Amino acid sequence: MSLSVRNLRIAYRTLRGDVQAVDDVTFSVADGEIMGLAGESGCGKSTLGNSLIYLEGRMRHLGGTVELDGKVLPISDDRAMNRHRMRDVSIIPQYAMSALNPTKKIGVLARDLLKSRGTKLAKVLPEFRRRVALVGLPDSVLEMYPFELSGGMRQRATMVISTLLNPSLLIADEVTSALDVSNQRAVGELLTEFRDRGYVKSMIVITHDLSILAQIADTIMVMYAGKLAEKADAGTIIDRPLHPYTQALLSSLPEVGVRYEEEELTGIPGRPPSLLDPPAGCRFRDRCPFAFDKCAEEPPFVELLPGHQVACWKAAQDVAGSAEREHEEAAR
Amino acid sequence: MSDVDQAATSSAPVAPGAPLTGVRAPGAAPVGGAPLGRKAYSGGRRWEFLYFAVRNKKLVLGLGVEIIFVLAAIIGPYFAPYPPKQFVAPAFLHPSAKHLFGTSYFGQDVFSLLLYSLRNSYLVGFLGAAFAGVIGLGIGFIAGWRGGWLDEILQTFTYIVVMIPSLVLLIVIGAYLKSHSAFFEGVFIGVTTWPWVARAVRAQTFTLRQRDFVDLARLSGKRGPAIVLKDIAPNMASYILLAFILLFGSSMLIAVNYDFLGLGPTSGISLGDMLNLAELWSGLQLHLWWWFIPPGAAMTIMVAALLVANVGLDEVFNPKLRET
Amino acid sequence: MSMLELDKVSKVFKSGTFGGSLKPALRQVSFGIDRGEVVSLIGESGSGKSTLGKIVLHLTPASAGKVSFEGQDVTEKKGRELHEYYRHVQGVFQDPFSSYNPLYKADRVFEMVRQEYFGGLQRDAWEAKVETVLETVTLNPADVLNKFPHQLSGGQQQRLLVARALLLDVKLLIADEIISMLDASTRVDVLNMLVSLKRKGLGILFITHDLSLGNYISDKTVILRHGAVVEMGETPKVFGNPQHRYTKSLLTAVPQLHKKWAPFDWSANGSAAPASNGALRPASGAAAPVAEEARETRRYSRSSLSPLHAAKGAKSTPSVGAGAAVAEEAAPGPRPSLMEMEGGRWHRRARRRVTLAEVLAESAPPPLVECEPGHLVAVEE
Amino acid sequence: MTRYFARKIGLYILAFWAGVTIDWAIPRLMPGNPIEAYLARFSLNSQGSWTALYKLFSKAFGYNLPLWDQYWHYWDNLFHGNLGISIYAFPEKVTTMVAQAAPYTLALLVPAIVLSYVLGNRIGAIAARRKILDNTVLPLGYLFQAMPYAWLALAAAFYLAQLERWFPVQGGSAVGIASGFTWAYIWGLVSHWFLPFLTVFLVSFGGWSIGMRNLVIYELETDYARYLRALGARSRLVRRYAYRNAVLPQLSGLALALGTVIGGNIVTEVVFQYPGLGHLIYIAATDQDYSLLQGIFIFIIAGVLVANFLIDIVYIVIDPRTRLSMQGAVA
Repeated sequence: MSLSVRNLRIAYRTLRGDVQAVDDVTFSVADGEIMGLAGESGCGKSTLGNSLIYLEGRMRHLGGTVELDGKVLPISDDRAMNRHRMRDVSIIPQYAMSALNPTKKIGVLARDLLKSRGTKLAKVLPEFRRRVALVGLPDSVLEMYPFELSGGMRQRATMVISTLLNPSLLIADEVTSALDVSNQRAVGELLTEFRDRGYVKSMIVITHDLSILAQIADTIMVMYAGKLAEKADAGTIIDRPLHPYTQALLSSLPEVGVRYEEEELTGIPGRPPSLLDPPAGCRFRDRCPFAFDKCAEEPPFVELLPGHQVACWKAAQDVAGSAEREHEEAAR
Repeated sequence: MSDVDQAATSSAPVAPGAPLTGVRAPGAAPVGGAPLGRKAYSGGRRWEFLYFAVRNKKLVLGLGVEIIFVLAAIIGPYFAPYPPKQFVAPAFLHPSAKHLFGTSYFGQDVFSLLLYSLRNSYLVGFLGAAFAGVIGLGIGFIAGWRGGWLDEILQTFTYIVVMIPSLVLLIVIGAYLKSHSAFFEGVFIGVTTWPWVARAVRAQTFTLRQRDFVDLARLSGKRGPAIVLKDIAPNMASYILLAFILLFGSSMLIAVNYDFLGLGPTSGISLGDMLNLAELWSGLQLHLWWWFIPPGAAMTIMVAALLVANVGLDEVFNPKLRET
Repeated sequence: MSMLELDKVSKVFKSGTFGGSLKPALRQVSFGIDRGEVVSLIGESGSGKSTLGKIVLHLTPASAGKVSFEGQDVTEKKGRELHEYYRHVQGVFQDPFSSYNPLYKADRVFEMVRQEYFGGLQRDAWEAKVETVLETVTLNPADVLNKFPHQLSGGQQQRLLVARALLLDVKLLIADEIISMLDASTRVDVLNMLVSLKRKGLGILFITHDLSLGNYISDKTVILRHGAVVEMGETPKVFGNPQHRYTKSLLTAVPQLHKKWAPFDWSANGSAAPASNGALRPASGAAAPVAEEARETRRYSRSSLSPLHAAKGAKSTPSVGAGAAVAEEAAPGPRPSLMEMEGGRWHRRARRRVTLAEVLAESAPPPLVECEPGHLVAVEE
Repeated sequence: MTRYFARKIGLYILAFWAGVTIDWAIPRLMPGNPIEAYLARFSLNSQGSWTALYKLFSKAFGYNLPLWDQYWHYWDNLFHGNLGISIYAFPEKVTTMVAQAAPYTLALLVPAIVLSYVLGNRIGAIAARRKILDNTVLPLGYLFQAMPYAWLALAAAFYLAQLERWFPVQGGSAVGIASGFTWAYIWGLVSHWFLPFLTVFLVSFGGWSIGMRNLVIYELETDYARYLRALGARSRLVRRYAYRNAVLPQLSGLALALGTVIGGNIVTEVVFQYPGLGHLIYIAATDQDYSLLQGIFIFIIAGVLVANFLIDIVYIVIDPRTRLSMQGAVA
């Protein structure tokens, strides 16, 4: 078990109060697993991802533990975390295109960063060059300044630097969002390639785009309003989602080939609740077509089917119902 | 103009080379506060500013001190114990209860002189800031909005004005002029200190011009000047306010320089003038410290209060600088 | 004659401090939009698609070519005429946040329209009108009026902007990436709203980089690459039977829910790429987009007077396929570019003397040929 | 790069031309006539001699020629290094006087500007992350910055020279010691130099330190700094990077601030009667020594231009963006 997060709670301080961006989240990521973390903007997915490596000034760790490869990550202790950063856990940030110091050559930046982590650039240089080539950057990129590269190239340089020390866990935060389709595909494939080659052991890919995850993720976890909604392997989430939110999200995605004349898709009415003062019970209740009185109670995030966790009373009922039917049928 | 300038203005929150060198002017946080745009939209912003304004110690302190001095300038002369320029007592009197700041070489009451002088300093500061502000905003808006060759010409012009040290120029002009007025002084300060405002305003106009709401205003049939006034300028309001404060402070300081060299208002009385006379009439050698220390100290406090208020305001407008 | 007609519209940007170098952003783009027709303009960043939208909206001038609306030339319009033009042609942009001046309430966008176009209208009549358009875009007046932009969701903001356009007697709407910044759950609703407007006779230019969205909504599709049309035609034909290598490459790159990315050999002839062993080499997969991007880097941009030549990063033979084969015959031989004629020292010349006309001629796009009725494809280089 | 320099140099030439033209135009635009004003100094009684002298001087100064010719002559003289003859120190050449005064001013300005810039930036950067410094140096910075040069100079002269007698009050070198390479003479130079230097230094120092502090705070919030921290870079590295990037806007600020510093320097020289250009121009102004005045003006403008040129070069060296984008590569 590579990563194991238990009851993690992270708050985000804003002018109007604390926002519970990550509320009692428990999940794990296995070795070699690419886990997709999906959800709408403001659902806490980026906060969750970032909290595993670097708590920024306004983020606060309220509780819960994070274990990586059996060791506890001291996520609330900035200094103690330093030892793990880049080596054990690393990140390709959302702002990857502007993450490189504009006045340093990319090679120099890598050298300085590695020095901070107690490694010499010379030691990893051949590997560095190999990876630079792998992501399709020219060899000379080490001698170039960020502004000499396009946004997509800068992002790839960041990818390479972030993974230079073969971290156990890589957090890729919205790495495909700002890209055109062909670059999206290239970056998506690079991520799996990085895993396949063992540059990173496991990965959390944060995105709002489920179709990208359908391509590259092994498992998908869906967040809604700071809580986990559903987690299962990618195929199951895409083909047999149990949570009404996941279902609605998927059915609102136009795919190539779908035309309005043939199939009019529908969105999800309403807006997610404010996290400043989240409602009790299931947070999706107000937008959910299946909501019933039980939903006033908060649904637990439990494994309803093998390897398929859901936080939904309705789904729990359905699964129990079909199990019962099966049972009855078997009994008959 | 050059990419150097652009790199500078776009990458950092400073309008470099504000006459008060390096004071943080308002900068990239142009657009209504936070440079990152989107985040600034969360929350009722105006009230938020007020909320932070009254809680900002620097702003309250700076503004408070400044208000005291402004009041002294406005009503002070009515309460001054003596007329400013007349012999009211023997010369060289040490500070005492009767003459708070003693008397000068000429037997003037230094305290009364000071009270009267504040007015001129504020007047010149205000005039200078107003003129520089108007010119800087005008040129900045035009250059940033129109772009193209007009921008090139205005930028070149701005550059030339920067290259010519204004005090030196005024000394040369002053040598030919028989008399000076506070008005002339203020205007002159104004017409020589606008470039950094123009540069910053231009850069920001340039950025704001590319925002979609400007296009939308055009699609609504609005014309250029209306868009600049209604859509672009208000988004720089905080910046303009901060710039004005800096200009105000720097104008007063420049005026002290001018007055000290005898280039100030011929008839008037000003803080710089007091320094000038004290220097000319050997105040230094005669150890008449009460003659030249108070005016300079007053000026220092006036300007420092402005600077501190400016920093406070800046923190109010720009969340990044707020202490956490 | 379509309602909106673009005739060889080109745009060349000046760059460098003295405007020394000229960069073609649009190259002789021609197509038309009719009433009640949605045309999606699809292209990746830097393809010039937004520039085209701005040209139609008269926000930026075209360097050459003609835009006509209902038979009238648009490019020269100004003053009153332009004012009238905006009565019929309106736009909505990508970033809803940026479309609102954060200092004012959101419905100021309505107020501006009233000031300019409905100055004489009674308050009551105006309010009724506003309510009608809000209904059209399925917004509840109480939810959106008298609010600041940040109090509205992205979807509400965009719909409000469409409603603003509808206040006018709008016949053509330029929708520039209007849903790319919205959350998945609200995207479709905005799309569906556009469909219902189209059904009422509105012509829409739907600019997007997202093929699935373009496919979903549009009647016609125009694929733009480096400022030139590579393929265009009726949407089902373009998507169902793509001819140009570039279109195909885009289509294979689109992530789909129920189908994994098909292997696509970017470097060679697209259509015939065999899925040799199924094991995709990301390195080569990445190579093609890199070649595209290289254009922007120092080394490459220096030698690229026109993107046309830079795009040659990958050596390609003309695509197979019935239409393209014909196209190949019709294609003129490659003309030497200025750069090639000058050898290594082209840039001096380019900076000093190349004129707009030269750049336009130099960057002329490959010709389009009809591969089936209602489906045009560019001859591949 | 060549293009960048060509453009910059073009601007310098333009600015120089503008400066010289203003210099030429001022006497001709001002109310009254410079020759009349000049003649007023002689307190002539007879109208006849006045007219005769008027004609003579008009001819001597070229005021009788058409304006265009006057302008042309002006440039011609300038190129021949001829700035005219001083009246105040007749018959000394203006160029000689400027050449004598300039070293004093340079000795004052160059160290003051460079040191205040370097130290101010350092201290400001440290203050950005140390609360103690932030609470001590910064308030001082604001205070120094708010001080009128004249007053700070007077206060320093009064306290450190007049009362404590640590330094001489006025002048540029010790009186009564022959100039030469002797310890006594050099010590005289240094001790006279120190207070004016201190004045100019302190005021600028305040500005730079405050500017730097704010810039570094800003830089520490940028994406690249966040990335460095997220990857566990040592805080020293993050700060070093932030400092490096913050120096750039400070440098363009330096170019803009030159005029102000020069102004302050003039006032300071006047207070200390330091024999530099500032003092000289003040004397020229009060004595209405027009050719001296105009000569100094041209010299100062040339100095500002040279300083700007140097700053430009440094900027190009430390900012790769200018260095490379100027090659026309990045549009």
